[in-house]
Amino acid sequence: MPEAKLKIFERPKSFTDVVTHYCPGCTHGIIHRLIAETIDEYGIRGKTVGVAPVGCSVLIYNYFRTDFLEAPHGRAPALATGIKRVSPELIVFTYQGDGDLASIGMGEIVHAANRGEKITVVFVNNAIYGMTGGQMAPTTMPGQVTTTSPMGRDVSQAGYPIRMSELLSTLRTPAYIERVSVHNPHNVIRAKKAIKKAFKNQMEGKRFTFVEVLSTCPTNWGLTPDEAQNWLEDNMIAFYPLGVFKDTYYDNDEEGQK
Amino acid sequence: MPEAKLKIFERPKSFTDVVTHYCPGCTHGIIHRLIAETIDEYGIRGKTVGVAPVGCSVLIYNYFRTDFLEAPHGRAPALATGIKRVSPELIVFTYQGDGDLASIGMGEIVHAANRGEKITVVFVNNAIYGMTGGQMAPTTMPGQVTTTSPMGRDVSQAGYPIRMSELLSTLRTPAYIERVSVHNPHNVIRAKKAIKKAFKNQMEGKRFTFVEVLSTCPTNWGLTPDEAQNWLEDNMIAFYPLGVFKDTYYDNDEEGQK
Amino acid sequence: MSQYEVTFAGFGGQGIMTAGQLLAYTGMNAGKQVAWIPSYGPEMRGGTAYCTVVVSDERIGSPIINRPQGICVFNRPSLDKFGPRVKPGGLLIINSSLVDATSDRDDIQVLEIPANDIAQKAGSGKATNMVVLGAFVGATGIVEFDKLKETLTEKMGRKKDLLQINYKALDEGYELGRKAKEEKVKG
Amino acid sequence: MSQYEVTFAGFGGQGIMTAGQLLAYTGMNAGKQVAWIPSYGPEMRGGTAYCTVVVSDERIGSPIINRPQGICVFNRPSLDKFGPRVKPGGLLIINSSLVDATSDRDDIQVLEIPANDIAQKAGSGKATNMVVLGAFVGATGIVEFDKLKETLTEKMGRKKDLLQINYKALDEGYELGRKAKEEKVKG
Amino acid sequence: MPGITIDKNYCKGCELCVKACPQQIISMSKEITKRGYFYAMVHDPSRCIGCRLCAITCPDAAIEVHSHGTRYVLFEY
Amino acid sequence: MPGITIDKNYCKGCELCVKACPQQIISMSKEITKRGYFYAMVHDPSRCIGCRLCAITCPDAAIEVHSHGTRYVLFEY
Amino acid sequence: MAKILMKGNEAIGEAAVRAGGLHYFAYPITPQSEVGEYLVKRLPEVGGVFVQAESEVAVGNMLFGAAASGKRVFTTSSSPGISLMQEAISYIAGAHLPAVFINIVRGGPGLGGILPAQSDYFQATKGGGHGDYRLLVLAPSTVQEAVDLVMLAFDLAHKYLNPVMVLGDGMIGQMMEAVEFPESIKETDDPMTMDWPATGCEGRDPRIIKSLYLDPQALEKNSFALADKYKKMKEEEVRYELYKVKDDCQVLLISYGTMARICQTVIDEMEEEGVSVGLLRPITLFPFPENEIREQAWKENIRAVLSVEMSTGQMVEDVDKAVQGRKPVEFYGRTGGIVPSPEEVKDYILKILGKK
Amino acid sequence: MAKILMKGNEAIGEAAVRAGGLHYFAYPITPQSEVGEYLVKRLPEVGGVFVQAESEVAVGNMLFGAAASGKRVFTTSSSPGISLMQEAISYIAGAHLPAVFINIVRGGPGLGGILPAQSDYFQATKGGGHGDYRLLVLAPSTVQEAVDLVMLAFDLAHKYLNPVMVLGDGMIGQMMEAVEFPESIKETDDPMTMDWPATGCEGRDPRIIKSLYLDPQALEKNSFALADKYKKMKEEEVRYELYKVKDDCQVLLISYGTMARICQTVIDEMEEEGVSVGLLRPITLFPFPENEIREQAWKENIRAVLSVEMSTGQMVEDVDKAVQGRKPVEFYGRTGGIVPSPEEVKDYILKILGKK
Ligand SMILES: Cc1ncc(C[n+]2csc(CCOP(=O)(O)OP(=O)(O)O)c2C)c(N)n1
Ligand SMILES: Cc1ncc(C[n+]2csc(CCOP(=O)(O)OP(=O)(O)O)c2C)c(N)n1
Ligand code: SF4
Ligand code: SF4
Ligand code: SF4
Ligand code: SF4
Repeated sequence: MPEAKLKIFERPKSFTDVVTHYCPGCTHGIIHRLIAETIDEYGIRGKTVGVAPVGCSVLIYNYFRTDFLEAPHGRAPALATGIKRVSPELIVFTYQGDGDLASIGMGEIVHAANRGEKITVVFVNNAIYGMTGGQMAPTTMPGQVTTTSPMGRDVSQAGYPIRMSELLSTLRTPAYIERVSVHNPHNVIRAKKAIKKAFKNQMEGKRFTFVEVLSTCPTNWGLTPDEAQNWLEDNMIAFYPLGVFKDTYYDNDEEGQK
Repeated sequence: MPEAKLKIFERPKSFTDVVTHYCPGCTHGIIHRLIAETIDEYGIRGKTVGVAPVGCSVLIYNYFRTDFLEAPHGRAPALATGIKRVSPELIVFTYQGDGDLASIGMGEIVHAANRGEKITVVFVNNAIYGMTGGQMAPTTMPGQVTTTSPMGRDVSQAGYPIRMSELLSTLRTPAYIERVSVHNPHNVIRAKKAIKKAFKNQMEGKRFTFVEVLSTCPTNWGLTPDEAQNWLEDNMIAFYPLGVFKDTYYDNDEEGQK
Repeated sequence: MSQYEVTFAGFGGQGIMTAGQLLAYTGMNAGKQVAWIPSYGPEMRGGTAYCTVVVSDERIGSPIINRPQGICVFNRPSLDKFGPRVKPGGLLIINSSLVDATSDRDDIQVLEIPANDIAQKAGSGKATNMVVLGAFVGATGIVEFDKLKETLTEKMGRKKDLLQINYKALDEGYELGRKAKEEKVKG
Repeated sequence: MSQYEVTFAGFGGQGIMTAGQLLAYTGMNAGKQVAWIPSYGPEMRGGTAYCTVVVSDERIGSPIINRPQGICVFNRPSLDKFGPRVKPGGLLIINSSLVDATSDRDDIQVLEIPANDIAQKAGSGKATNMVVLGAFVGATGIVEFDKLKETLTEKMGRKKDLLQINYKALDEGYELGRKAKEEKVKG
Repeated sequence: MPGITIDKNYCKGCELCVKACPQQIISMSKEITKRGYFYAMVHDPSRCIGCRLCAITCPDAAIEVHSHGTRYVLFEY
Repeated sequence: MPGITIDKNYCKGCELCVKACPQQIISMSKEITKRGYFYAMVHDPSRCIGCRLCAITCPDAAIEVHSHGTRYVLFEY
Repeated sequence: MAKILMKGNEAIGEAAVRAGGLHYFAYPITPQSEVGEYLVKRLPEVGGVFVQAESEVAVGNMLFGAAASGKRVFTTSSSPGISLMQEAISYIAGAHLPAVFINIVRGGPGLGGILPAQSDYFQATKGGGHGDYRLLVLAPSTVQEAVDLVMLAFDLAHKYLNPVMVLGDGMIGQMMEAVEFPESIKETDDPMTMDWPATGCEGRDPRIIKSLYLDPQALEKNSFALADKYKKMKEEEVRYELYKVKDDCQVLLISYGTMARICQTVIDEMEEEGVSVGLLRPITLFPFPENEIREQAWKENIRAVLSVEMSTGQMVEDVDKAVQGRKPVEFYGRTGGIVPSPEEVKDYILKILGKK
Repeated sequence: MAKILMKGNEAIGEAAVRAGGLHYFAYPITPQSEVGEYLVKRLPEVGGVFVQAESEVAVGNMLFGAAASGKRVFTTSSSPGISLMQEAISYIAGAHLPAVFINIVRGGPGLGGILPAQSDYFQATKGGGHGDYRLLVLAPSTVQEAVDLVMLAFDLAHKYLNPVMVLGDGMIGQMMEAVEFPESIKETDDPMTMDWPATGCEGRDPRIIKSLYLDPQALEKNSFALADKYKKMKEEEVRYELYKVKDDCQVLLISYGTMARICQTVIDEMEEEGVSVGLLRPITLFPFPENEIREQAWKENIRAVLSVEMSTGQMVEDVDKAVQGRKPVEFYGRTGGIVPSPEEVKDYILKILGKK
C-alpha cells in the first residue's frame, strides 16, 4: 500500500470555489489567499466580517466564505468602525486599494487608525486605479504613465506619492503597522506573517492594525505579470521601504499600549 | 517744538476697524493680527485671497481688508486649490481650526499638501471645537474635559491626539511646515516669523506651506485667558513640540525642492 | 386664564434661563401644559439672552410669542428691546438695580424692583433671578407660590446654603409682587 | 435603405470596436447619420465585446438595437449570443477560422469566412477585423468600398506597412462578400 | 520717550497685556466699556520702555506703541 | 515523494509559478483552457522538492502541494 | 412614567434610548449638538455605544456598518451635515438596511444660519442621494411628538429595512416641553433571529450586504424591490392630523412641524374672529397624505388651500399635485430662520379671502 | 467646422473647451472617466487647468473655489460621485456662483451598476443638498445635443450665477456620433469686468463670497433672491421639443435623454402601424415644461399621457402634477442599467389603448 498522500498546501477552506475576475497574474489573488489562510489557521471564519472596498477587489466577497459588507468608495474603515463598535465580538477587516484608502478614503483611514479601532486593514498598494481603467493614484510613482498622467506623473503638478504606512505611524494610537510586498514567493511569505500578526493583535483586543501590501497591476501597468513583479521591485521598493513601522505588541502602559 | 510722535506698533492696515466677536483673551485675535501684519509688510493686500473655515473664526472676513471665500466645514484647502490653480497670480491662504482641519477636513489638507498646492495654511490648534460649544476635537489632550468627553478624553475610546505637523511632514512635497504657539509674547514673535516665512515661500512660488499655531480657548477650557495660556504651556507643548518640521527653502532639485 | 406667556430677558449669566425653567417646571407639576422657549443663535454671544415660558390649560400652539402678557427685563438692552412688546394690559417687571430707565407705557402694569440689591441682601447677587421670579409670581399668580418653592427644593435640593438664599430672594420678590397686585386691584 | 444596423461581436482584442468605428466614419463622410454604440460594463472583462453601428439617411432614434439587420461574429460565444438576433432577411457573417459551428436559420443570409486565415495570409492575424469588415461591405453595399478605403487611409495613414496589410485584408474580404451578394441576387 | 495708547473700543479686558508688560505699568480700570468690559490702562506711563510686548500679545489689536525721537530696537518683530 | 497538482479550472496562465519554481519543472501548455488561457503544467514531476513556492506565488490558488510520507519543512509559512 | 420637562434635543436622545436605539454615531453641529452631549453620558449607563465621528461622511458610513449588525442605530445632525450623508444614505437604502437619521433643520442653503427652517423638505422626501430610493420621513410638531416619532422611526426602519428620517427643526430641538417616556427600554429583536445581518457566518451560509449589481437585471430587481416597499409605505404608513377641519372651513391649511403649531394658533384666533379655517398636518412627509389632502381640499366649502412653510416653497409642490388644480393652491413662507408669526399668516389668509 | 465622429464623453470635454470652460476638476468614475482622460491631454494645449482631485467631496469644493475666480469651471462625474458633491453644490448655489456639473448617470442606488439610467432625476431637479436652492438641469438626447447643451450650460451658469447640471447617461457618454463644434474657443468675459469675483481687492473694496447669514432677515433675503432667479428661469429658460405631436395623437409620451430617442423610434414604428403617438421631450428638467405638457395633454384627442423613464418612476410625478388629473397619467420604466427597447414601450402603449 502506497503511503497516504498528505496535502501540504491547498486552497484555503475560507475560499469559495469561484474563479476570480482578476486579470492573470494580478496579485490581489495572492493577498486574498493570505487572508483566507490566516482565517483558516486561526479558526475564525464564523466570526469574521470583511469589508470590501470599491476597486478591482469590490467583488472580494464572492471569493470568501465569510460575511461581508460592501462599502462606498473609501469608507470601509467607517463601516468597520460601525460594525465592530456595535458587535465587538466579531473579527473585522477591511481590504482596500490605494485609490480607495489613500485618495478618497484618507479621512476615514486616518481617523479609524487614530481612534484605535480594533480592526485590521489590508491596504493593497498597486500605484494605480485598477478598476476604472488605470488612472493616476496618490501612490503612483513619479514619471509613471497612467491614463490621467499620459506623460508620466508630473510631481510639479500632482506631488510625490503618499506613503501611508509612514503617515499613519505618526499617530500614537495604532498597535501595528507594517509594509510588505508580494512580488515574489519570499516576500509573500513575509506578507503572510504580517497579516497573521495583524489578525492576532486584533484577536487579543489590541487596537488598529495595518498591513500595506505592495501589489502589481499588470493590466494597467501594461506589463506581463513577470515584468510587473520586476517593475515593482525596481521602482516601488526604494520609495516604499518594506518593514515594521509600528509594533506595540509587547508594550504595556495604562491603555494597553503606548 | 516737541519731537514727532513715531508709531512703532499699530493696528495693521489690512485690518478693518470692526471689533471681533471673539471671547476676551482668545488668541484667534493674535493670529489674525500676525497674518494682517504679514500682508501689510509684504504689500500684498490687493492680491491676497483668504479662505475662511467653519469654526469660531468663520467671520474672519469681517476683520480683514482682503477678498475672502467662506468654505464648507473642513474644505478650505479644496477651495484654495480651486482658486489658486485658476488664478495663480493670487496669494491664497486658508485659516482653519482643529475641528475643521484635523477632523472633517483631513482628506483635503493631506491632499492639498501632497499635491503641493502653492497656498499657505494657518492651522489654529486650540484642542477643542470652539464654535459649537466645546466638543472634543481630534487634538484634545488625554484626560481633557469637553462636552463630549465629560470624564476627560478617554484614549481607550477616542485614541490619542493627532499631531498634524508631524503627519504632514511624512509627505515629500510640502515646502515648509512649522509648529509655533502664541501663549506669550515671545512665542508670538516666533509665530510671526513662521507666518511671514510661509507667505514668503508662497510668493516665491514654493509649494505648500503650513504653520500650526497652538492657541487657547479660554471659554471652552473654562479658564481665564491667563490660566489658559499657562494650561497651554503646561499641557500642550510636551505633546505638540514646537519647531520646524520641514523647510526646503534652500533645497534645489529638478522640481525646485526635495 | 387659558394661556399666559412671559419672557425673561437679560445678559447671559443672570440666570434668565433658570428662572424660566423653574416657572415651567412648576406649571407642569401643577398639571398644566408648558413650553420653555430659549433664544438661541447669533444673539447669544455678547448680546441679550432671553427665554419665554408659556403656561396653558390647553394644548400650546405657536411657540413663537411676539407679544407676551408678561416680560421681566434684567438689563437696559432688554428693556429697550422687549419693553414695547408687552401685550396691552400686561405686566413689565424691571430690575431697577441695573436699569436706570423705565417704560412710559400706560396700557400695562410696570413694576420696578431693585432685584440685585435685594438679592445681595439675601446673601448673593446670583439670586437676582429669584427675586424677579418671586415678584412675577406674586404679581400674577400664574402658579402657586408654594409649588414654586417645592420645585426649587426639588431642583436644588443638594445645595443647602444656596437654597436658603434663594428661598429668601424668592420671598422678598414675592412680597413685592403681591403688594403690587393688591394695589392694582385696589387702584 | 433608410437605416441599416450592424453588430460586430467577438473577444476583446479582435479589433471589433475599430471595425465598427471605420464603418461609422465612412458613413459619416458619405453624409449619412451614424451612431456607434459600444457594449460597456460588466461584460467587458473576459466575456464578449461588441459594438453596433447604425447608418441612416434620417435622424437616428433608439440607439438600442436588439435586432440588427447585420451581425458579424468573430468567436463562438458571439455566435451563440447574437446569431438568433439577426433580423429576418438580414445577414450573418461568421468568422469560420475560430467558429466551428454555423447557424441553422433559413430566414437570413449566412456567410462563413475564414477571416483569421485570410488575414494571416495577408500579413497579420491582426487584420482579421478588416477581412470581416470588407466582406460585410461587399455583401451589403452600405457604404462605398472606395470610401471605406479612404477612411482607412485617413485613420491609419502614418503606419504604411500596416496599411498595406489592411488594404489587402479588406480587399480579400470584400471580394468574398461581393460574390456572396451576387450569388444571393442570382440564387 | 516711548508710550502706548490703548483703544477702549477694542479692549475686552482680557488682562494679557497686564501679564505681558515687563515694567508692570498696565492695570485694569474700575470702569466698564460700553461693551461691558473692564478695560486696560497705563497707570505709570513714564516707565514705558517701548518694548511692544503688550501690543504683541493683545488679541484685539487695541494697543498702539509710539516713541518720540530715538527708537530702541530691542528685537526684530 | 512530494508533488503538485495544478487545477486547470483556476489557472489563468500568468506564468508566475514557472518563475517561482526553483527546480524549473513547470511550463506552459500549448492547449487553452475553457476560459482561453494557456495553463501551467509540470513537465518533470519527479524532481519536485515540495518547496511550495509555486503555490505560494499563485494568484489564483490553483496549485495544491502534497507529499507521500516524509515532509521536508524548508521554511515556516 | 411621570411627565418631565425636557429640551427637545435631549428628549430625542432619550427617546432613541427607550426605543432600544443604543448605538449612536454623530458629529457636532448646531442646533442639535446637545443630543450628543446628552447621550455621551446616557449611553454608557445602558451599555450603548457613542462614537464621535470625524465627519458626517464618516457618520453615514459608520451607521451603514453598524446597521449591518441588525441592531438599532441612529444619528442626529443638521442640514449641511445631512447633505454629506447622501451617498451613504443611498447605499444604506440600496442594501436594505434599517437606520434612523434625525435632521434638526437649520436655514440654508450653504452654511446658512442656525435658526429653525423647513428648507430640507425636498432633500428628505425626494431623496438627496442618487438612484431609485426613498426615505420614510416623519415630522414632529411638539417635543412629545418628537419622542413618539423617534421611537416609531426605529420600528419602521426595521419593519421596512429602509432608512427613516425624522425631520425636526431648531425650534423643536431647543425648546423644553413636558414629555412622557415608556417605563423601560424596549426589548429589541436579537439579530441572531434575523435572516439578514452580518453576525459572522458560524453555522450558516455567509451573507453579503451590498448594493452593487453588475448584472442590470439583478440591479433592476433590487430597485423594483425597493419600489415595492415604497408602495407599501404609501398604503400603510400615511399619517396626518386634522385640526378644526369643519364643514364651514373656507381655507384649508397644510403645514407640518413647528409651522403647524403656529397655524393652530392662527386657526384658534380666527375662529374667535369668526373665520373658519382648518389644518391638515402631514406627520409622514413621505409617504405624503396626498389622497387625504385631495379629499379635504375638494370639499365644497373650501375656497383655497394654503401651504404654510418655513421655506421658499417646497411642500407646496406636493400639495399642488394633490389638489390637481381643482382649488387655488396658495403658498405662504418665510425662511432662513424666520418663523412666521400667527399675525402674518392670518393676514395672508384674510388676503386670500379678499378681506384685506 | 466639419463634422467629426466622437464618443459622447470626449465630445463633452471638447464642448466645454469650446465654451471657454478651461478649468476642470474631477475624480474618475465609470462611465465617464474618458472625459478626464481626454481633457488631461486637451487642456494643456489651450492653457487650461486639470486637477485630479482626491475625491468628489474635494471636487465640489475645488469648483467652489475656482468658480469664485469668475472663470468658467466644471466637473463631470456619475451618480455616487454627484451625491458626494451635494454639500458643496448647496454652498455654491447659496453663494451665487456659476459652475457646471455634468452627471453621466448610472444605475443606483448605492454602488448600483455602471450602465445607463435616469434615476438621479429627483436629486438633480429637486436639489439633493440642503436649503432653498435649485439647479438648472439640461438633458441631452444625442451626442450633438450634449455638445450644445454643455456649451449652453456655461452661459446659463454665468447668466444666473447659479450651478447648472447637465444630466446625461452612460449611453450618451459611451456612444459615438457625428458632432460639430464652433470653429474657435469662445472668448469669455474678463473677471476683472465683473462685480463679484474674488480677484484680489487691488483698487476696490474687498469682496466676501459666502453663504453664512447669521441674521435671519439677511438669510431670508438671500433665499428670496435665489427664489427670484428660479422664477425667472421658469419664465425664460423652459426648453423642450415636440416630436410628431399631431391632432390625431392618442397618447402623449413624455421622455427625455436617451429614453426619448427610443420613444421616437416607437412613434415612427407605430405611425407605420397606424397608431398616432406623439412625444414631448423636456430639454430643461428644471425648469420643467409644466405648462407646455399641460397644454398638450389636455387636448381633446389625447387619451393618456405616458411618462417613459429609465427609473422606477421619478419624472412621472412632475408629469402628474402638470396634467392635474385631467387625463390618465401612466408610467413605464426600466431601471438599473436596462434601457427599454422600442418593442416593450410599444406593447405598453398598446395596452393603454386597450389593444393588447
Ligand atoms: C464615490 C465614487 N467615486 C469614484 C468611484 C469610481 N471608482 C471605482 S474604483 C476606483 C479606484 C480604484 O482604485 P484602487 O482603490 O487603487 O483599487 P484597484 O482597482 O487598483 O484595486 C474609483 C475611482 C466610485 N465607485 N465611487
Ligand atoms: C458639515 C458641517 N458639520 C458640522 C458643522 C458644525 N461645526 C461648526 S464649527 C465646528 C467645529 C469648530 O471647531 P474648530 O475647527 O476647532 O474651530 P474653533 O471653533 O475651535 O476655532 C463644527 C463641528 C458644520 N458647520 N458643518
Ligand atoms: S486591473 Fe489591475 S488590479 Fe485590477 S484585476 Fe487587473 S491586474 Fe488586478
Ligand atoms: S469659544 Fe474659544 S475659540 Fe471661540 S472665540 Fe471664544 S475663546 Fe476663542
Ligand atoms: S491685551 Fe488687549 S484686549 Fe486684553 S486687556 Fe490688554 S488691551 Fe485689552
Ligand atoms: S501561478 Fe497559478 S495561475 Fe499562474 S500560471 Fe501558475 S498555476 Fe496558473
